[in-house]
Amino acid sequence: MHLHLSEEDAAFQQQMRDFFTTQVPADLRARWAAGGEPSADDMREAQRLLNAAGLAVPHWPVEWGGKDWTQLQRHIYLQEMQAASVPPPLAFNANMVGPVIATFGSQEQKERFLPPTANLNIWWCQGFSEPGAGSDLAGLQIRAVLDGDEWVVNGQKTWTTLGQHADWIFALVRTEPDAPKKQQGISFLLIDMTTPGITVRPIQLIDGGHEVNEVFFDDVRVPADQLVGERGQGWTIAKFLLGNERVGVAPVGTIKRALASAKQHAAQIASGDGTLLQEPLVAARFAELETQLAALELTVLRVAANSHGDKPEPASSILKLRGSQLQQDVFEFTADIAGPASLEWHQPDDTDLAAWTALATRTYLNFRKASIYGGSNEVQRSIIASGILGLKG
Amino acid sequence: MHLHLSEEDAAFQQQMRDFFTTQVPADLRARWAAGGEPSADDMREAQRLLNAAGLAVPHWPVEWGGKDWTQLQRHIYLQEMQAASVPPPLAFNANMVGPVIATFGSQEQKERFLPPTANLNIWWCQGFSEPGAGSDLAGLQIRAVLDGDEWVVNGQKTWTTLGQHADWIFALVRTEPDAPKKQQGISFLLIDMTTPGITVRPIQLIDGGHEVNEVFFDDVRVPADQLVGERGQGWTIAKFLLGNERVGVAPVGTIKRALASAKQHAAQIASGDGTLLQEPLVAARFAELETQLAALELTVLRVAANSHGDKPEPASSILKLRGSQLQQDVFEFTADIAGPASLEWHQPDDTDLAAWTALATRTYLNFRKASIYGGSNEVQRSIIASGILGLKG
Amino acid sequence: MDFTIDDDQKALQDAVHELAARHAPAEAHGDVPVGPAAHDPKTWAAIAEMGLLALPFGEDVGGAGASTVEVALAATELGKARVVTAYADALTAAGLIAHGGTAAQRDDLLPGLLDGSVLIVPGLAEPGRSWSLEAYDVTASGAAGEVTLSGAKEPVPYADAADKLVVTARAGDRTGLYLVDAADVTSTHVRFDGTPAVALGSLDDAPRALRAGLNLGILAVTAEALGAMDAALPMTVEYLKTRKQFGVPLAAFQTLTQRAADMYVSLELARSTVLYAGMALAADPDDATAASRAKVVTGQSGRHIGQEAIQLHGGIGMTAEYAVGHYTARLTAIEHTFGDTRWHLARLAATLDDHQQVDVLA
Amino acid sequence: MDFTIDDDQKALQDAVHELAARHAPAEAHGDVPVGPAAHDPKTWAAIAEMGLLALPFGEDVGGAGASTVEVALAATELGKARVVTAYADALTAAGLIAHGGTAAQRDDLLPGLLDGSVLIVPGLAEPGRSWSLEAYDVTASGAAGEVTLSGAKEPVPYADAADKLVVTARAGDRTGLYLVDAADVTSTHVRFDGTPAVALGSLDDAPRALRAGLNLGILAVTAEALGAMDAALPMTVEYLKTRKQFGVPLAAFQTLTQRAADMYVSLELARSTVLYAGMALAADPDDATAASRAKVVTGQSGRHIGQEAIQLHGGIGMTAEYAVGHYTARLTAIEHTFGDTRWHLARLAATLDDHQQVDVLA
Repeated sequence: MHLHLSEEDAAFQQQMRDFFTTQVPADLRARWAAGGEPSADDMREAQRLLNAAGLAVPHWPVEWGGKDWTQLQRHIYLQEMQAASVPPPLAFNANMVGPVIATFGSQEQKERFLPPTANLNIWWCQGFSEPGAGSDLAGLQIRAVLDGDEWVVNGQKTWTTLGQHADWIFALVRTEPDAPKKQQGISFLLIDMTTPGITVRPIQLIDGGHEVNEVFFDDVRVPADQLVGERGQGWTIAKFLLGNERVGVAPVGTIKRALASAKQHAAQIASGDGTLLQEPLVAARFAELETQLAALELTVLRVAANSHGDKPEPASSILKLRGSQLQQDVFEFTADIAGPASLEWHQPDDTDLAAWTALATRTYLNFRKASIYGGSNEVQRSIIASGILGLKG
Repeated sequence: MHLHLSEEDAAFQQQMRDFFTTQVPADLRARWAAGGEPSADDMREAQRLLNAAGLAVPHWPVEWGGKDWTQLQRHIYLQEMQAASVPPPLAFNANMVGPVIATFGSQEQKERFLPPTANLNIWWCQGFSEPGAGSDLAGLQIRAVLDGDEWVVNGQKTWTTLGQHADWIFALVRTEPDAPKKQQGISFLLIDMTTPGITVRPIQLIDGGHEVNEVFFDDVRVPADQLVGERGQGWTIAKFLLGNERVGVAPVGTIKRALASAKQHAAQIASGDGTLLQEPLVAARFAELETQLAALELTVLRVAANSHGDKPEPASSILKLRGSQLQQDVFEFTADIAGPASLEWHQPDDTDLAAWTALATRTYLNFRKASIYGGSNEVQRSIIASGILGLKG
Repeated sequence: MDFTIDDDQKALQDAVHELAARHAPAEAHGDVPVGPAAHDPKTWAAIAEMGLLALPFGEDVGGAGASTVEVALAATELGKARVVTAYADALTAAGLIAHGGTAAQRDDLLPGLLDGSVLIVPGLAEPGRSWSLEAYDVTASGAAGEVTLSGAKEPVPYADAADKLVVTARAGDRTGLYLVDAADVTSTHVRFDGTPAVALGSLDDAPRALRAGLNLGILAVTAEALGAMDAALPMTVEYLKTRKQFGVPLAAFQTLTQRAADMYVSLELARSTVLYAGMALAADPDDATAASRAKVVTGQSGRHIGQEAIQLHGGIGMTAEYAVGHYTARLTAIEHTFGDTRWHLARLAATLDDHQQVDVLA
Repeated sequence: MDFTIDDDQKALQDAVHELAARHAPAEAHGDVPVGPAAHDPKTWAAIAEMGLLALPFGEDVGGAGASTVEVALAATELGKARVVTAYADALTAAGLIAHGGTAAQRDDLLPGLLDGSVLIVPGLAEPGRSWSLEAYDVTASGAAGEVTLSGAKEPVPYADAADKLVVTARAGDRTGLYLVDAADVTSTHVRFDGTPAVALGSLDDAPRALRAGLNLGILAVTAEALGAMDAALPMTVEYLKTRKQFGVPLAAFQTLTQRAADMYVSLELARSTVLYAGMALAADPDDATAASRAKVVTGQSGRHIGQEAIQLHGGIGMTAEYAVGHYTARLTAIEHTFGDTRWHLARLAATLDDHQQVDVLA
């Protein structure tokens, strides 16, 4: 066991820190740090800067722009990126469809899609969930019927995050309705969002934002060469995609930044003759959250250190679960710190309130999603119970 | 809605308070308040004092010593008894077998058993649980076979609380092994503990005490007139017994006394230049527990006020669940207040430590039972989910 | 003690239930308002016309001569239906005036406030400061009759719709209550710059008036919170019964139904505490312990139920088209109104020495 | 940072595992010891002989020249097997002497303490006082060479078995460390009444020595707690798999398996934090932040796992014949040893201004 980074990793850390803090414009990072609805333009600019430096898709095959990094280096890269408030490469591109095409796609698909995916020239969105199939993906209904060399797609997807910005969607569709098991009838299709018959309807969330959408498919014709892998292989691909990213799934750097900001804010809010940070119950809660965050980060590092190739450290299963809980706790506490100021969601022009207070409740409410999306916490617990503890319940 | 007790109820409250605080000896009550393993002699003395005053079995039929009290009066009675640290009438007698005999027993059984049961001349214990049947009573194995005018009982019971003091046991036994449903084959037997073939083995608990026992039956012969109700009616009687006592199931008075003691203790423990009670986190925790206790007591009162006859207020289901949680929280906090002194379970003769500190951890550990025995909290939640919310899960 | 609702109270509940149903936010496919509710004159007029503002006040000042129990029952119905208005704010202002104003001020201000013709709301929060009943950065100066205020109050909910404000300001080393005109106020940001004001009653009476006014506001918001929880739980239960996942209803998943049971516990504890606060404040408007306890219990229950209601719904619970997230948002706002759980715990902690044990049965 | 266990460390784990298995409490039908463990000379000799006391100290004072990482690994194995000894106490005393003593005192005392021939334990707690590193009621007086102590320390675990004690005492307005003979001490109650003592090092060095000594004790008890949790969870999982209720294994009840998953989360967070504390104290014995964080995380995880382990077992978990309740009892004792969660949170809270954000990767 070693407390310190190796010389090589320390140098790597410095290199990442330098890049993120000097090569990504400060105003862009400040906008990202402020929170609220993300700017698509900022996300594009950031990903292209990273891609130009070879830092957008480090976990892809080297041939397609990846780096042969250790798990620890990947952690450091993410950590420094989050600490510097650099928008991360779009997850749908970098972590989802990219690795899928690199692993299951034809050579032609790789050449056609991977470079623009890495550079965010194609903005991808995810077409997995349906109104009747959330955590239970095998129950999906959307159908694709082969007609000549085109698939004709009919049905609906939902919870399509940032679909309003998307150029393409990768979707699970039912191509073999007669397959003996529901899972066997599903295929993985790439679909241009400008194809006639596609309608996107934004869904408003309780914080007022519009980050998710319904996507309707009405006789949408998709060229057959946009099916990835084999017909009926969609379930395998989906499992690959969902299980792909185990390390780095806890947004430690983001939580850390949020908690540090909250502490800074609490030190600036007057309370009696002192500050809110000096109130014993507030201070103790900060100490507790910092302690719990340290425990989470140490677990991430332990997982990174002990994961080799395809054999992740079992503890990796707790990262999504605990990461979402802690992130929610920090945003809940931030809203408490904002206090009465949190009641105002749109401050008047001549306000005396700090700008962050207007976002505090909305961010808290928005991040209730963190324990629902991407495999709910109930699903995470089931994975731990059955996969690690051997409790098939 | 009325904040205050009616004049009549206020007078009743005063009457109860006077009785408990003046007619039950102070030294007996002090021993009970100190906690630890209960003294059987003190329990007998207290119950006989109460019985002499007609206060041991107020919820029994008037004919057998009961009172025609309202639910609110029953609450006040319990509350004042607990507040004065009077040992309550033995639950196995007053709340369990007594009402069963009064409801299902023959006239002869009533005359034979009810008076000594009320006066604790018979100390009853409960023979329900078995090693293979805890929450799942229908699975019980112990068998009784009719031989002439005697039942011959073979098998084992466990978790028999205070069985070491018991004169008699009331037991669920399987008399009809061929009944179409498991529940239909069970009968309710009254058994003299001095009958040959009965062995009691005390079970040590993690606090070192011996309040529960295993009871073994080896060809134990029980006169047939000690079967209560009909053959095969045991399941119905057991459900009656377990569902009998809905109000008063949260030991509010006991929790209140424990919390008040903890506060008094915290005010006597030095901490820095002040006391432990002045530490902000300790004080806030007291405020929180007092608030939660008030909420529980108010709920008990609301249930009492809104329960009429056989139709209990639905909220009554939460009393056992919340009562056990809060009791456990208070004892957990008491051990924290004892702090380093809690490490000593047996103080030396010349100790400078307060006597209560030696019991703090043991009481905390002992009361982990509160969420297990008498219907575990998981069972309570299932009752709420299915019985009140209509969620058959 | 008796929690039974009598016939008059039942009739009031029913009437408010119907009023609330008429003025509840419409279900809509597409965007709906989120966040703090704007003042809606129609809803406000209906509330005033039914006499809901007048409930806890004596007939001598235009009140209905009912009590704070009725306030709790009415606000619960409003909360169930998601009718968010200045009800708690106006009641707080009325409480400040009733307990802090001179006889002339009571006679002058209360009738209009209680019949809905004049909207007065309190301005207590100061920007850059945590919640407090003390004023720090808004100061009052000048002799009686010539008082002026300086500094800022923000946010002051409904200040833009109000006719007058009653605000706290520092006078020397004490905190006083002051009436100011709000005709020119156009937002929740209220800046004073030598602004003329009238002292409400005396500095000596201000602390008690503040406690009593706050108690009334707390009762209204905690009762509203109770209503929100009382609606969010059945919605969640219904969803578990009807929504299928993996081919079976969600209610087949024991981990979800056991959590619904815990939500029920939280709800019923909150109900007892809020109704008790209604009774306690009817007997003693100054009973800050009852109010703080109601705020703590609804704060903890509200967070628990609000968060679990969304979690047990899953994605649909996050959407503005579906009511459950709005309840959670409102419960969150109430937590940050009139002092949060931490503030009230600290206030209760300061009174631990006053009593040996909890006593609610008197 | 690297959590990988190397071959030497693996060998140490295996050796301690075997030692612990030999000295673990026997399974018994009937009564067994509960509560604080008495000193067992045989177990103690085995621990000393294996060099476990010497692990974190330099070879110049009879140490093994290993590190606090090895202490964590060893204590975890002892905790798993329920081998409760004076290990943490003796290490604390050794830490106090190593960081606070003069060179002569180190040379004089440490070799015997580390080879097990002389038992020295710390006396820090004072009766009627909450946990503190400051002494209040035990006072030191007299010039160097003639120091005497007055007052009481209690409880002092293992004082009855100890040869010497190292205790805190108030000297003027400061807290110093003092060595006293324990030959006549027969219980955990230690009373001084003009008792001759020797100052350990100087008053200036005492605060840092106290921190460093406490850090070492905390590391040992938190690692032991980790071991207890690491044993209690698999026992619980096994019980859920095998125990049937209503005709099916308990593992069929999702509400129980989801709670077992949460226990696993608590366990793994504790593991990371304790191992990190081992590494951090190897680099800086004075790193109170790492120690306090380990105490807080094991405190919260230990309470969670201890309580749930009993609850998920049901009645059998309450019995002394079954190990799971003993783990819970031991976790409870550890929570109240060397400062509880609240005390360590307050200590951490006092350092919030020292850093902008949490940083563990250096």
